[in-house]
Amino acid sequence: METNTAKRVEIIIEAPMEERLTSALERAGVKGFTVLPVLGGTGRSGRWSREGQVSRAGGMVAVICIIREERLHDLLEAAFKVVKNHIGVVSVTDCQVLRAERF
Amino acid sequence: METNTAKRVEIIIEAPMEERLTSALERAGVKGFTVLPVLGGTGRSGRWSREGQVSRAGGMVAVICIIREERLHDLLEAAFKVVKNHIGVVSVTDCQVLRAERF
Amino acid sequence: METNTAKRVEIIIEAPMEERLTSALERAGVKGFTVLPVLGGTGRSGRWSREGQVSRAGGMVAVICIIREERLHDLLEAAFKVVKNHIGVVSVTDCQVLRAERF
Amino acid sequence: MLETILGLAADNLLSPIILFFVLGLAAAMLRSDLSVPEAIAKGLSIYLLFAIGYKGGVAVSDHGIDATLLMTLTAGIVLSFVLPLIAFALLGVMTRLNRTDAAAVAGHYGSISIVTFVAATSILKSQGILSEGYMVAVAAAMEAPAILSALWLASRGGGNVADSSEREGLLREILLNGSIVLLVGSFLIGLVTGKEGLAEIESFIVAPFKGVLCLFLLDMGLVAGRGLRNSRGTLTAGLISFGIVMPVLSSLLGLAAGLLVGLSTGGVMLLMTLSASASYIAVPAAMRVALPQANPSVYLTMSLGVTFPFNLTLGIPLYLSLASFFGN
Amino acid sequence: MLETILGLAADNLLSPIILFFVLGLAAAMLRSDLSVPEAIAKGLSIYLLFAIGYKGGVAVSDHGIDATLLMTLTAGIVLSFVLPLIAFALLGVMTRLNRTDAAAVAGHYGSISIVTFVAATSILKSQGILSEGYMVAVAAAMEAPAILSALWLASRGGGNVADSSEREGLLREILLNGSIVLLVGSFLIGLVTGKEGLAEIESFIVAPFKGVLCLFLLDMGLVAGRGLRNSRGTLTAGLISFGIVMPVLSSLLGLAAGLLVGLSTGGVMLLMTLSASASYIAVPAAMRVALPQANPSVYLTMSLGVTFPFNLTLGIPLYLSLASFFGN
Amino acid sequence: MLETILGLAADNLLSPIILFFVLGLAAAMLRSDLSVPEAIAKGLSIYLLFAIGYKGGVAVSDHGIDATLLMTLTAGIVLSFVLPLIAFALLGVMTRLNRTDAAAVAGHYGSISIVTFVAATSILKSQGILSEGYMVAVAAAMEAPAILSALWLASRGGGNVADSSEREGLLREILLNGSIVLLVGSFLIGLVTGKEGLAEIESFIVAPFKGVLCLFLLDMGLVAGRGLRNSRGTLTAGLISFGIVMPVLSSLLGLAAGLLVGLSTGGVMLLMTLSASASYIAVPAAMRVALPQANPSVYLTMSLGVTFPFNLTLGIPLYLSLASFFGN
Ligand SMILES: Nc1ncnc2c1ncn2[C@@H]1O[C@H](COP(=O)(O)O)[C@@H](O)[C@H]1O
Ligand SMILES: Nc1ncnc2c1ncn2[C@@H]1O[C@H](COP(=O)(O)O)[C@@H](O)[C@H]1O
Ligand SMILES: Nc1ncnc2c1ncn2[C@@H]1O[C@H](COP(=O)(O)O)[C@@H](O)[C@H]1O
Ligand code: NA
Ligand code: NA
Ligand code: NA
Repeated sequence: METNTAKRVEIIIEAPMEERLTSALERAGVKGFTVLPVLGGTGRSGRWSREGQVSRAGGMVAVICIIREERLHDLLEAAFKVVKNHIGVVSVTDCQVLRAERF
Repeated sequence: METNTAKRVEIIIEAPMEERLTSALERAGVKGFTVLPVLGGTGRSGRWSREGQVSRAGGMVAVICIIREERLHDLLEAAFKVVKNHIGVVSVTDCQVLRAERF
Repeated sequence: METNTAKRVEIIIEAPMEERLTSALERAGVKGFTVLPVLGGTGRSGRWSREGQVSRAGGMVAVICIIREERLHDLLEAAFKVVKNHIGVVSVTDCQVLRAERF
Repeated sequence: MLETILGLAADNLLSPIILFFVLGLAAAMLRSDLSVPEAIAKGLSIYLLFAIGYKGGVAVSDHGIDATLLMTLTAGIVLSFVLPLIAFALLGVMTRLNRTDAAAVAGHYGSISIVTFVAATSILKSQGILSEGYMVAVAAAMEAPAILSALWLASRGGGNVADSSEREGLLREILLNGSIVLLVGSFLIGLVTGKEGLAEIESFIVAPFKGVLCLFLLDMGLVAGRGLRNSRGTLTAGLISFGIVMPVLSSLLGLAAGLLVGLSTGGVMLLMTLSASASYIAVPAAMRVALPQANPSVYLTMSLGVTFPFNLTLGIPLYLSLASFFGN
Repeated sequence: MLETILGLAADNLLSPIILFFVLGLAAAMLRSDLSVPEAIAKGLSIYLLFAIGYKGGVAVSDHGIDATLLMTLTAGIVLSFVLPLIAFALLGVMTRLNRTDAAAVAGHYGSISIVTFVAATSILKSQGILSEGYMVAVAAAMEAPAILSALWLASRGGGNVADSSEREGLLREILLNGSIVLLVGSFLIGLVTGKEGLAEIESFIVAPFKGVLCLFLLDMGLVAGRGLRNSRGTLTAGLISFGIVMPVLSSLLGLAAGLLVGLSTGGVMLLMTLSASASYIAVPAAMRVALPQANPSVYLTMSLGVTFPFNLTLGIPLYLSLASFFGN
Repeated sequence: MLETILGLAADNLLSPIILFFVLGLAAAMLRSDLSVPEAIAKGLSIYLLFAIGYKGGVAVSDHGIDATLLMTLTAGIVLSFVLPLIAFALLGVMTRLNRTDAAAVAGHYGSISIVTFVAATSILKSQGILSEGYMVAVAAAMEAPAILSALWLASRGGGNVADSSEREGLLREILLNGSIVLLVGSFLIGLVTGKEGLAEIESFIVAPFKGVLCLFLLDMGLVAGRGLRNSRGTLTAGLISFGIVMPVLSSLLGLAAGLLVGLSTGGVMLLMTLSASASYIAVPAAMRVALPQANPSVYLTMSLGVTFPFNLTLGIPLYLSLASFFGN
């Protein structure tokens, strides 16, 4: 199996900011990402859980984005602008991908 | 804590293909994997979201599989056969695991 | 974008143990983590799925924790104590984070 | 007759069902964050299948099995097999879709949409027109055959249809599709337990039915609107025309079949509606597996964004008028 | 009058609605793992908005549009704009919140809580007191203005309000907020389809309404209790006092406005309740986007953990007594 | 008497409730993709606990507290403690399970299944047989004691039971288990609000009850079927026999206890059903925490795949016949 190196970026961010984050990523030329639901968590702003919640306010989502190394900088710039005043975590991992032509 | 190196494979694939993918993995000797739900995403085939959907057609799942390095090749072969005509993303990351005897 | 190295720990554990695991992490000084839902999986104890389940017994969650390298040992000790008699998977990946002061 | 059609259509357009669909459509188009959780949408659809199937079974157990049952089933299956061929030919003329996309779209138009069917029965009810209870079983029977036609159409052109390892199990999957199993299962349970069984669960499946349908249509409007918004550019004039011409054409074949078989006016109208409706649950899922190269945003937008609203608003009153005119 | 208030309050405290809220609160405080899935909670809230909006629309279509409608809408919007200013001043006196937190909290108290409104209508109904059907529309109109006041308050102090790229789209988001769209949309559909439409879906939205409300309040109790448990230390005596004083103050402004406009006793009481209630769905979400520095556990705990239970148990009977006393 | 049993069983087997369970079972066995979302299944179970608890409370508030209440509660608790010991001994004879697995399975059979209880009350109702309203409270009281017995059984053999840090909080968790809290809470609220309260929410919790139960049993059938499919090889002939012999044995102890305490025929039958039923919500979750070495596929399959269907189809009619025969 031929694999190529790429970066896996994981951004955990408040649910009401999802739309703004993904729009910013798209504007920065990011072609693909995937959004995972989050059940709850803990951080400096305390513990939270989605159980029984109606408002999107008290929740987060995880956005995963696999991207070529050379485009990482733009992505992080775009993400940082959205995330900077907000809670949330941005992490980047090295990875290998199949079908690299897609990224 | 004693840890051992292993590979973390993440396959994001169309929900209707989940059964086929996991069967293929099992046939390839993969002993364990975990399936995470996916809320939505964007790719070359456009944006999608699970909100309000009844059909499984317009959705994806993420299959995570931690595996010893020496068995990675078989896993990727098996996964690639299922994924090849389909949309979806396969990425592999190096990781360390506790209780390596389990993998 | 300035990034710093850190560790991404992913613990997949039985849902009824979630509370115990997160309490143990907090006691070990872990300041932040995120809990993701899990749909199903396969392991030595067989296949399972959350579909239609009422009891939390037959389910798992994934706890993701980004942490500075120097605190990894404590985290793993704490996690191992909870996980040891239980099913579940602990993996650690190297990563880069934005806003390292948060971890 | 035009007057009747227009009168019916006007009545229909101002029914809560339609208006909630429009509300959903408008909310999604305006990018409101109104949304129905996936689990609730699935729960609503389980309720509808359960209720419609069960009531159909009770109706049959009550009125006895009609001599025309078998003939109607056969007619439905033949229609489901044949309509995709017509749709495929029409798509070749009216649009520039490639063979795979055209085959996938054609498959949707041979199969059926159960909510369209439910909306039709609810109009029949409000007009006091009876219909054969087993039409629910006909609906179930018409879900799958069209998929086989679509695959055949795609493969004929050497289309890159699912290889054998993927096709393996596909037939089982199609026939044991959740919505078919629930619909047929509830139908059989209704048949066995009859009026007595119905009395026990009536206040769950009869009285609140229409309200639940409103919520479900709100959700369908939201999903359709989101689909339309995300698929700007996909919908050409040719595709939109097809999405309106095809159901009318199908309904005429349904009309002919219904009259031939000797269904009641209500039954003819339901067979017309089934023929005219396009699948958006079973067929899309099958296409993802079996025709992965086909573009899902084309077939989903056509089915849910064009043909479903057309049938809901204008189609159903039209089919009812035609059935009343030609029926006995 | 005190007697009436106490009598009403006692009756109210023993209603299933309140008791289920208390059950949820107690369960969460005791760290029971009882929980309502997020999708179900959202489903219940969709049901409530759908039912309350629709019934409001039917009521208006039935009784005709009152001359006071426009005036009441205007009064509601003015209240929603003004109440945050009062709340902000009061917070400056009673608490040590920083400007951003105070602005965020103030915004919640200008906006409304639809469940508090629903609980109030359900008491009116059980007391046989009529009210203007369009109060639902007033509720919707009062959701958003307070958010703008809050942002203005925060920015006046040079507060680090969302930069333009974030603010962009915020107004649209607020006005097209899911709960507003569903409430207003259902209201309009009720208005159009009237009594006839209601008859079709009555057994879904009228008969089971109160039972669904009980379940929803169970869930609200669970969420409130979890919030209180996790926010030990957040709630100072000053904040708690504010959470009780502010709604009473707001209700008096609502009373004045209602009398001025000439609402019926029921209508006055509902306007008081709307003024007194604090948002916990629309405003928190807007604050996360526009005032990210504000501490969510402060405003959520205040709104859901202090003011909501106060209104539910003591506030509503108080407002009803006052409205009856001063009303005509 | 055999005739009565068979007659009842035949009636029972053709009730919608059973048939929907069978539908789910069949669908899962045939690997249909029919499934109920997790959130909906939880929502349905919340509804059932809410309704059954509340109605029990109202019944007690209506008929007054029976002198036998305390005695029945005591009997239930004793049964829950004792039945696991019997089950454990029987498992030693009939199967080759290791001590830990046997203790875990034994715990399930001492505790109760609320859906089995609900199915039993629904048969009583359809037969017009009254029962004590507080049997719901007895059900709640019987959930937890068996867990302690199971842990004692496991630890006696030096079994690797949860260490102290894990056990810490386990007792609280068991007693404040969501289903117990909701059941007891709703019971108490029903007790307080009585007939008047019931009148307010009757059309939510009484009329649609049986229909909701059908959907829930459809889901239970699906889950049971999936479990059976995935656990091929787990189920030995010995285990299956145990899954049928044990409930019958337990029901006889329940019968004796019920007669001793002086319950009505309906009450005796319900106590028998509670004794005979095996937990599949509270106990499995506790076992995951406290006896992680026990194999979940053994106890889940036994409880949900063998004993639940047996009780539902043959057990309940048998218990009713026995209770009628020996009762007064
Ligand atoms: N170190 C971390 N690892 C994983 N998730 C985190 C971490 N820190 C924060 N989070 C997530 O981000 C949310 C907000 O964090 P905070 O801004 O610290 O309150 C938390 O509730 C978690 O869901
Ligand atoms: N670069 C990427 N990173 C993460 N997820 C992706 C990426 N590309 C595609 N996906 C996911 O895969 C789905 C299908 O992608 P595509 O085949 O490009 O349409 C998308 O909707 C995303 O959920
Ligand atoms: N190698 C693996 N990779 C990912 N998830 C795993 C793996 N092994 C086990 N799991 C998850 O952990 C659960 C329990 O595993 P086990 O203890 O092997 O039965 C499985 O059902 C999976 O959800
Ligand atoms: Na069709
Ligand atoms: Na207010
Ligand atoms: Na038992």
